Amino acid sequence: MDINIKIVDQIDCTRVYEDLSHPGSGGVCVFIGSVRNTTANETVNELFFEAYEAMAISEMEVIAKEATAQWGLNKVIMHHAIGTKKIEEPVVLVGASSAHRTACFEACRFLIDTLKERVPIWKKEFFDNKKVWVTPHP
Amino acid sequence: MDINIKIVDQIDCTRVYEDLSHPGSGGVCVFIGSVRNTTANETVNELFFEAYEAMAISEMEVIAKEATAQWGLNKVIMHHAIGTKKIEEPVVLVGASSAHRTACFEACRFLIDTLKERVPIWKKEFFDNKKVWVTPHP
Amino acid sequence: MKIHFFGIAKEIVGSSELDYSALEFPKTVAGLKVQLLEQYPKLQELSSLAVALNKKYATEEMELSQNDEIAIIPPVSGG
Amino acid sequence: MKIHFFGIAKEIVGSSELDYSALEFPKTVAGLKVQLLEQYPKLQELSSLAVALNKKYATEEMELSQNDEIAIIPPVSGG
Repeated sequence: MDINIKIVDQIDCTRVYEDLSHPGSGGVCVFIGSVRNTTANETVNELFFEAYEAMAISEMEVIAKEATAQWGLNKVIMHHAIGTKKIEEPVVLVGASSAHRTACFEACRFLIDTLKERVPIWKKEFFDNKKVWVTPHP
Repeated sequence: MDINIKIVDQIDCTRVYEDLSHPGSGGVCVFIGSVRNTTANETVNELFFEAYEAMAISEMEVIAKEATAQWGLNKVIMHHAIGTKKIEEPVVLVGASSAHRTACFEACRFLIDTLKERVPIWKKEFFDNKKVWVTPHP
Repeated sequence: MKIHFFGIAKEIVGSSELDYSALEFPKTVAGLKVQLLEQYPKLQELSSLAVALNKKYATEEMELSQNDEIAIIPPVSGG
Repeated sequence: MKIHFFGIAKEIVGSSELDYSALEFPKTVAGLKVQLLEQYPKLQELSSLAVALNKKYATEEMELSQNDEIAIIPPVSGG
């Protein structure tokens, strides 16, 4: 089991294959979440991310271990950025490395979905004339 | 529509985010296929890939356009390597960039599945005492 | 005894940290939530409000003690 | 008239290219396949054998002409 978890100021996407490649893996699946220029048809200028860092890391570890056990992964990576992020900047990078491709695709989707549900990180959206903490309503 | 298709001697995974990021995209999904050290419990030493290059590129274009239309993608990338590839080397890189994550995950899976079905590229496996062209049997 | 606040909860409370004396401090996670929701009614507008005890999500019946690291977790929105 | 072979088909035929005179050349994709399977029975062992006409998969009834780029596509195994 090889788990690589970080809260960073800037996501580095250039090392992702180095971080996930493994002699026993035939496939690596990676998801990168980035700042989109609109949300609900309004123009977004930038985002700000805040984390409860120690807990975010321990929650990501739980998620990574769960994924490793369920899909028999060789490697997992989960990086999340904090601070101000401009349009097109990466804010989250998750990835899984496995013998066959179905496992890494399913695991990668689980990593990002579960991160979004459980990991204590908050996003504030900056528009032209307002800024709001994103709080999903039921 | 922004489609990036190549047959290369070596896959470069370091530029994947540069190649796929887009101001209108909130998510990028990437799959990298690599050389695994075993196949059906036998030790593999290396692989050799051969392509009918002009047709492979035109087939990949068809697949990329199909995915773009079906999932409303902002960018698509499909790179395949040819020649001799050692264990842990990347051999194929496909990725999709879209507003929301479900689209890029589904599109990325479609890209690799359809590439494996249709694109005229062939793999030879080198074992200790034999080498065989991989020919999926029904 | 300190409680940490994040995101919109920090904004509602007006601080990233509140200090409680040992006396007024509630005994359980449920008690803490009742107390906070009374004191800061705007917290009631959130779709959820979780409490973390020592960096883990806590259940309502868990008991709080002096040395716990306590944090208020409004709806998360990472990724 | 030339036909290109790849992968295991190239190995079975023993060459990456075969040259046909205009006379003996079959008129359709189906005809070409029949001719090749007779000449190289080992090709029958493959799970599929496709023909590409001018860099696109061809259907059985398509007609072949002098200037076509023709290729034999054994089961692909990229990725």
